[in-house]
Amino acid sequence: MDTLNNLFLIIAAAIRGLFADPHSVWADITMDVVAFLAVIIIIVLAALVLILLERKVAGWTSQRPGPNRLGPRGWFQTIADALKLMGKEDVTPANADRLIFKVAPMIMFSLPLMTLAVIPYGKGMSPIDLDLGIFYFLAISALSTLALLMAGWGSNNKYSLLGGMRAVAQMISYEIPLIFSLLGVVMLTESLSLTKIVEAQGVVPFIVLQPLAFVIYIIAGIAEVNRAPFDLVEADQEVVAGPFTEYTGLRWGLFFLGEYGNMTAVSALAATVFLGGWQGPAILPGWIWFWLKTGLVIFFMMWVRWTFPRMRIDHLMHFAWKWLLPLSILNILLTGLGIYIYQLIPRIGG
Amino acid sequence: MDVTKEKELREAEAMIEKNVLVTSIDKVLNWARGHSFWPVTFGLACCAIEMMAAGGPRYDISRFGYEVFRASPRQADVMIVAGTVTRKMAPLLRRIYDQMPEPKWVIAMGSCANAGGPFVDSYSMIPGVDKVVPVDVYIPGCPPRPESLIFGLLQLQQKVSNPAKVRLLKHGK
Amino acid sequence: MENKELLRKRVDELASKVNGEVEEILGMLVLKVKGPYALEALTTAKSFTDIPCDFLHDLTAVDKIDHFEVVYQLTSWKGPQKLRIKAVVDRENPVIDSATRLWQGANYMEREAYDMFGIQFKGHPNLKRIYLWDDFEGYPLRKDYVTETAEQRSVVFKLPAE
Amino acid sequence: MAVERTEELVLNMGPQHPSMHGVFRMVVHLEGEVVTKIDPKIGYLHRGIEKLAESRTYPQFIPYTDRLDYLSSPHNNLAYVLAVEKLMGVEIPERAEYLRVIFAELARIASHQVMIGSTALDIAGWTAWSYCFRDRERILDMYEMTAGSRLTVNNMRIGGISNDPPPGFWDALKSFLDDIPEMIEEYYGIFFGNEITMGRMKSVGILPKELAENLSITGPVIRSSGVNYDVRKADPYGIYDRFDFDVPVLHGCDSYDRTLIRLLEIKESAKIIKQAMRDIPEGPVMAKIPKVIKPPVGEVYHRVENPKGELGFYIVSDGTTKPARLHIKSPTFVNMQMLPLISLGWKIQDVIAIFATIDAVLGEVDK
Repeated sequence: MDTLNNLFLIIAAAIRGLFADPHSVWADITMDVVAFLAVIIIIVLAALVLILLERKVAGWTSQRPGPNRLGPRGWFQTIADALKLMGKEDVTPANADRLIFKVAPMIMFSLPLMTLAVIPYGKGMSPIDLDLGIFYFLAISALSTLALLMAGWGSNNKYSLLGGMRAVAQMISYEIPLIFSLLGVVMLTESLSLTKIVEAQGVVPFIVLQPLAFVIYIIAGIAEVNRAPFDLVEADQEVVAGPFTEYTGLRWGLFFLGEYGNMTAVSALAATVFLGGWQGPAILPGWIWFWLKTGLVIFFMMWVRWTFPRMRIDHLMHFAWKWLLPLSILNILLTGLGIYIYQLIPRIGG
Repeated sequence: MDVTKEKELREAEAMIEKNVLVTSIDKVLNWARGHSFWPVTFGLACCAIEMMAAGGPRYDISRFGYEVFRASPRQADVMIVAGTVTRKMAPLLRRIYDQMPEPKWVIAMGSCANAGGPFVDSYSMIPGVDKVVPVDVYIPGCPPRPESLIFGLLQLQQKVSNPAKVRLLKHGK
Repeated sequence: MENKELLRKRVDELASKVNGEVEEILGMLVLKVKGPYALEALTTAKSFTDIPCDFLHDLTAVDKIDHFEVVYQLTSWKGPQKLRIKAVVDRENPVIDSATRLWQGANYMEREAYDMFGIQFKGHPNLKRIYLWDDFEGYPLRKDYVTETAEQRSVVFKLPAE
Repeated sequence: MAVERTEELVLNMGPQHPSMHGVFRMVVHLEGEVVTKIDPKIGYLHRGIEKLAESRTYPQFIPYTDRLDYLSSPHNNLAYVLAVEKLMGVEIPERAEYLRVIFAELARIASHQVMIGSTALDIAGWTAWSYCFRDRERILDMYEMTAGSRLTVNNMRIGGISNDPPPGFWDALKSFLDDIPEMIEEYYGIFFGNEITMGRMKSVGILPKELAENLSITGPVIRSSGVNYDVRKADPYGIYDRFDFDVPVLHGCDSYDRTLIRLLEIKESAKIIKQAMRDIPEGPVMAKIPKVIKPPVGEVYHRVENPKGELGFYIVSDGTTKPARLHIKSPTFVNMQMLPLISLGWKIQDVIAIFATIDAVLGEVDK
């Protein structure tokens, strides 16, 4: 059991063991490269599995089997899709702003790469253990607005522009409740480090102490990754494919990878901050617990997407500013009060 | 094109075919393409409803992975021309086709798209979509059943996955 | 049946005012007037006392070889009264007053009649071809329209510049 | 100092656009997300059916009517054959009358299911769409049992109906009718009862009663603006006067009511079919009519209540086997006129919803 639990740590130690001095600069550099590759593999694997899962969930909610012909139960379907996208012609519209048009997908793809690097996947298993984990995560994930706006502007297409503008309006509005909802947890743990937050959840996960914050986080998180009912950015029925309208083949694939990577990152953060991360009964290794919890959040997001209709842009704004924001501030207030009272109790008793 | 140039091109093509690396990548790509047709939503008339029904729970085109109807032609692989093509629509249809990235295919679904159908004598009709864009698979019927559409897509899959066989059938070599 | 007799009376009155003929075809009262009187007939019919024919549910034209007829099908939102008004329009110079000032809903129907027969509706807010493209030649539902052959038709016209 | 101003964005939606229900095109002028002007363009599916009718004999034209409003083809058949029968003065057998009512009402249910489903799809409610299509397949099965085709039913003939349904039909019909309350509950739960749907559609796109009357709008659209007008009641055709049913009228005048009224109509249609099933007599399904159909000189206008509104056929006969002029008054062609008038000032997303509630079928709009 321990072996399984520490599987990745053992692998890491083994790689370090290849060097004469396991703590030399070269060993550190090698480890960083390995961690980088691991994150890319996580994103690609997550996207491949999630896209298939998304199609399966879409099928199940509407009483269809979903993809099931290619490979066992259709598991190779996304591989075929990904290969096909690689083989497509690369079209750049004549009037596009070429540089911006080409850079946007790369930015979109690099964001989850950066955010997923600070997530603790298990005990001692964060690729980079930052003391400012949450802060860094939020700062980086806010950048996806930029990628979408660049795509929308650079395509020089009216639909793309509308979609890009919607992205800006929506994501900035939802960024604020998202950050505020995490503040409660930070107040409880008095730390911004994700590892410390997970360790603080050994007894009770923070979803019990911060239920309101969790709900706000999930709603704002769904909006943050542009999924239904907040998928106004790429609303098929209105703006065709939003900022992605003009993208083909691999570039569009990068956006797709980026989107699913972002979704994984947001769900992983939910699992880390509210659901106790890798903490769990010892029947399973910690990293499996982590992925189970993340998977649960992802499944919830998909379920919501295929069931709910899309919101209107002004309702979306009202909801963010008139409901989520006051509620998240209320949550901070309540948390502060709770902490104050909790600290008072021993003094009254004593 | 003059004859010598054409001959040179033919030889070059033969050389490329002999190149092992390219052909095996081609094989993989063709396999992938054949199993992942993303149609552009191009419902024109009655057949569009059957196309929608093919995506519905009873027939579920998603089993084959073809349910990803893309709104933007830029991300689509196959254009299912489902319905009557009028002279007013034809230039727009052509434009959508031009906007799709290579490799791309066209399926003519229903009698109207095949050859004008019952409306062929009318002043506003194009007698078949093949006058406007090259068609790979014709699906007869007015409108064809969803099963026919799925069969048509599978025929296209055969065609895409086995280019050599198709060349043999078409050109006899 | 009282309704019908009353309607007959009103229509007869109207007919004498606008020089029209009244006949009954398959249980339907038909008032046939000359083109210039059409608008007056419609206005009166719309505000018949007790039995207004205030619902225009169809407007079309018929090619009678030597003239066109613009046909209005009227009924009411409230009662069972039905009336058909036909306006005779000259074939060489097909002009008639538009009914859009009485019913906004006549807009598309008149555009359709214009598109198919080339009948000019005076006072129409936006008389343009509705089904066919702007540089289409001829009016297809006229009896003398000759449909082009399939070869001619399959030449795709150029895409209008946006 | 430079004067800053916002620029109007002219957006061309369609004819190939996912929410245009076919090949409708509209040029939308936008101020941000707010619509300031809409210019609808139609005709991308204009097939010249009226001209074709002049070179087809009367029975030959029946298949063309199927392809007008392809979501409820029995209604188009019905309107056409009733018009020709009126012109010829043919009486049809009782059993055929009842079968026609059953098929027409089944078509109404199927058409409304598509409408609810595609409206849901236009505001991205995928699941509601697939539920509607799942249930609609059962109606298509019944069509198939009788007529052999799924969409273009074409089983009405001048003088009756093509054939008696096979025995399995009645069981299928009965079990379908029994499931209707459950279906309605399901649609309500997944779509109409949803908070987001209500937010999207309630009090959006108000069509006032006076404007609706002035625009000659018909069908469920005008009935949801508070006008109680249904051809089945106002000017009964066939044997509709024998059935006991209500015409649902709503007073909200908004997109939500325009959609909800279809759900209520499904209930009423089921009621009519139940009564027809109970009362249907035995007997032949075709009247004795001449081999060559040659109506006398004359003209006729006949209208029926199509799921989308009032469908009329105006036929001018010159005594030959082919009509001299055949005009189709299609409901959604006329109803379409409300779109530019009532969607000004709404967001672009609302315009999509408003357009969906017209339930336009471009085959019928463009003819």
